[in-house]
Amino acid sequence: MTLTAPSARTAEHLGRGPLSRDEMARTVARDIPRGSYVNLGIGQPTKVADYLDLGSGVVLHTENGMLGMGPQAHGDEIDPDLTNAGKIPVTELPGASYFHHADSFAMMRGGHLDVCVLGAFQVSGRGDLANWHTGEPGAIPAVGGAMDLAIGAKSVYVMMSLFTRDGAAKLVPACTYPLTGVACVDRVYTEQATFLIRPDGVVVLETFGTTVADLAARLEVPVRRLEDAAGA
Amino acid sequence: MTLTAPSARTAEHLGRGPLSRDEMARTVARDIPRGSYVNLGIGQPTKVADYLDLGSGVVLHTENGMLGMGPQAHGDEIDPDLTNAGKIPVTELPGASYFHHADSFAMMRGGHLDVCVLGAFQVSGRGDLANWHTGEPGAIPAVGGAMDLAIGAKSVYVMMSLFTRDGAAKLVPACTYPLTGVACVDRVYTEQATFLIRPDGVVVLETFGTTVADLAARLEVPVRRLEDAAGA
Amino acid sequence: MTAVAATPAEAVAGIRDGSTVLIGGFGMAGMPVELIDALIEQGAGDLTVVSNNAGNGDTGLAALLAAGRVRKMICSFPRQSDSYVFDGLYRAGKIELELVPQGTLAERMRAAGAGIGAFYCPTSAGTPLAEGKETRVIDGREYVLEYPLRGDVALIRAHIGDRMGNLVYRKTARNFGPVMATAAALTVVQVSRVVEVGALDPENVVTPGIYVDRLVEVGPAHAAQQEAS
Amino acid sequence: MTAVAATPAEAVAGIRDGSTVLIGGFGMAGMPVELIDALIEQGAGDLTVVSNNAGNGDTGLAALLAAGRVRKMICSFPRQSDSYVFDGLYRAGKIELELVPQGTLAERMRAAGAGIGAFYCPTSAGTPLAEGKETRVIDGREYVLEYPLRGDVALIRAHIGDRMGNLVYRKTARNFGPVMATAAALTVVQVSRVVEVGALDPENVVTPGIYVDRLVEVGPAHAAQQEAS
Repeated sequence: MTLTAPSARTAEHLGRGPLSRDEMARTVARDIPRGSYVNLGIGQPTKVADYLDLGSGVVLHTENGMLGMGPQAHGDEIDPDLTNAGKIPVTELPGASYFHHADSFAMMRGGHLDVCVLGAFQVSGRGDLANWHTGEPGAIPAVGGAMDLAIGAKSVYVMMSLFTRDGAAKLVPACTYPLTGVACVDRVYTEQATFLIRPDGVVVLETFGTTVADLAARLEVPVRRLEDAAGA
Repeated sequence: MTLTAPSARTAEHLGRGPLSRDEMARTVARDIPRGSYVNLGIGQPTKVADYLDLGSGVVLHTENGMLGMGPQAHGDEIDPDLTNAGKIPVTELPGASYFHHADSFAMMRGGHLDVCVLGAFQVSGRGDLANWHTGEPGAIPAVGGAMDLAIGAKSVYVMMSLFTRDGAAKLVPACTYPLTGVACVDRVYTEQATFLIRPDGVVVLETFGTTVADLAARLEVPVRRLEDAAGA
Repeated sequence: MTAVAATPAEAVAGIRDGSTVLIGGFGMAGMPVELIDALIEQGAGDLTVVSNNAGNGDTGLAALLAAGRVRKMICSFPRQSDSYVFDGLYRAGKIELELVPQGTLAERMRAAGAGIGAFYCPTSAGTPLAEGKETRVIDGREYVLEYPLRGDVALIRAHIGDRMGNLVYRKTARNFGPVMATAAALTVVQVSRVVEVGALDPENVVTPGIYVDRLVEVGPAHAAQQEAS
Repeated sequence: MTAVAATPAEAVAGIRDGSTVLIGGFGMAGMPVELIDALIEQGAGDLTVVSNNAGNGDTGLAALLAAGRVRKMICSFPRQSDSYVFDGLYRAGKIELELVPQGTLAERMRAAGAGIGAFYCPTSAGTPLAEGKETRVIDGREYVLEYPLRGDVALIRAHIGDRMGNLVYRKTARNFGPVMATAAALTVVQVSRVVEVGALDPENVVTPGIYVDRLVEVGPAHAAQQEAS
């Protein structure tokens, strides 16, 4: 994770619009070091796999008991006994291993995964994560492995849109949705900017089609430029 | 364990002397039901294996990670990677399995073994076991898996001589040696008698070359005949 | 000692009303469909079911739910695209739900099988799922006290079993099977094939036979498995 | 990511004075003798060693003890017929001993690897080994609160490892290896053979490569193993 040396400056990419979903996935993939053990949450984070060079030593973990997960299976490759956490048929890469659920979550909870990438409803300025329950009455709650990943991985990256369809910010001073984990998020990748969650506050790593000043005006949580933040 | 129906009477085998060590081992083996999973402690209990019909479905567990342990290995059979808890080379029977230490002791602690057979310095009338430490100053203590077995197996059988060389009883009202486990022993096999440790007290199942009355006179812990004890 | 049952019906005989039943599988992978069908036929009701999900489509666990046999679900992820049977029961107030994070669900069953009285778990600390639970800060981190989760019965699917009950699984269908097998008073396993004792390599046994009470052969679950076996 | 070291010396490079070192093996089965020899050569001292026994004869762990590098032993069974090196140091007051029941030793390391903050264990309740420890009665049974046991380094022996660090073991030499591999910040493994990625069946991997930092091939430990491998 040497990408963000304390001396670096926030990069404002202004000659373009916000990132597409594929570009977001590629941005996350770029920041995952070679040789990392990585868990990609269900939904949008799954797309990060398309931009990881699995041949270069990144190994994917799936909570349902496997390291060395390959791409989605198609046609004759489909095996109902081989799925990812989203129950989608996947493939096996050389060097894979299978293990049972208690061992799989011991691996997660024990801090052995280098990175996990999760979706979110909200992230707070101190890294609280809300991604499992909208809290709406009548909604059927489901948590799966989200809480285990949130507290277990060495680095927790969130991928989300920065604002809801109604224009409300999802990077907030304090989450209003039920929490998944407390102070667990390290980075937030959005279409408009990538944020680092540091003990001393939120720092903008780069922006896409907007400026730090503009983001600061639209967010209630204070954000700073990299060059204005203390070394982390 | 239907051997000791509540209506049965204590058997006093008077036309003979006390049991030899081999006869004790055979007596213990006789009381282990077919199909049991059994752990034999190091030392004297190991001899019980010689009298078990492993072909009849008794499966031996060794704490160092194996079910389906066979007899001691000799000559070319010896493999330094295959030993029992006493570090003695053993063999593998068909249907064996290997597992690591956390799994092996989970099996023990979780109550999955039907019977374990242990040696002892002392057993109390309520089934407290002392078999790991004499408490002598200067002695180097070693506990191994004794405490795990004592509290884990469904039935704990002790094999020991009834008296020390100095003539002190080893079945006592309360142990004076440091405890291995509390209220964990179910049966005590000695050369002079077999005892059942019941919630309501010690019951003599059978005697060898002595009488219940004689034993009662020599022991400080109260013992009763089977026919005088309440049904257990 | 493991008994090899002739039929799934024989394998599930004697399961009583009010039992807590651990049911293997992650979605349909590893779900013991034949045993569940036999349980529906057998008739036990008022069940508490522990399983990662709350049924998919109309088969397996979903069919047991649809038959009205389940009083309470303990699971991590009930809501799925095809969990309409559970969803309907839940919205109608006809089923209780205890939601447990997936790793805590597995670890609570492991604790039951391993004789652990309770454990301090970091998962869910500071979230609504920790409400009402005892917590403790250890080395500066907050943990939630979690208790063992035991089954009266476990119904699981493995790949191959020998007559002593030693089991191997297949790919991610392994999931909860090995843990549930340790956590129930009666463990019932369906396998694609029963083989003779000695046919499995002792180094590769995943569930030792000590954990398996009843074993029944049901044939392969699907075509891909048939080829691989 | 697993690094394949050319020599045991390279594999143990950087181990610091004062480290807690988990050393695999049950007696000599599974003991990483070549790594221990390299550690003696490397020179780190003031070590706390966690291992089931406290050395046998004059090789392996016994040699490390004899070299005066160990301040404290945490083990379950130091006293053996051939533990004279430890016995001498202990009687001379030159080494500390923390005695832990064998299953608790394994489970404390498992807890360290599995992110469990502490656990209630029935083993040792009511005995001198529970003195000074917190206890709690759960469902009528007394349990002792036990804390995780972490290593700065684990030195273990496995049978075969692939270049990604996936390991298989051999018979009862498996013992503490898989648990220790999860419980240390730096896990160093000696194997009889290093094989290419893909050579091990994913169903049969016992320790996934995620737990292995350094791997070194040392050849078979003894003749019987040579034949079987």
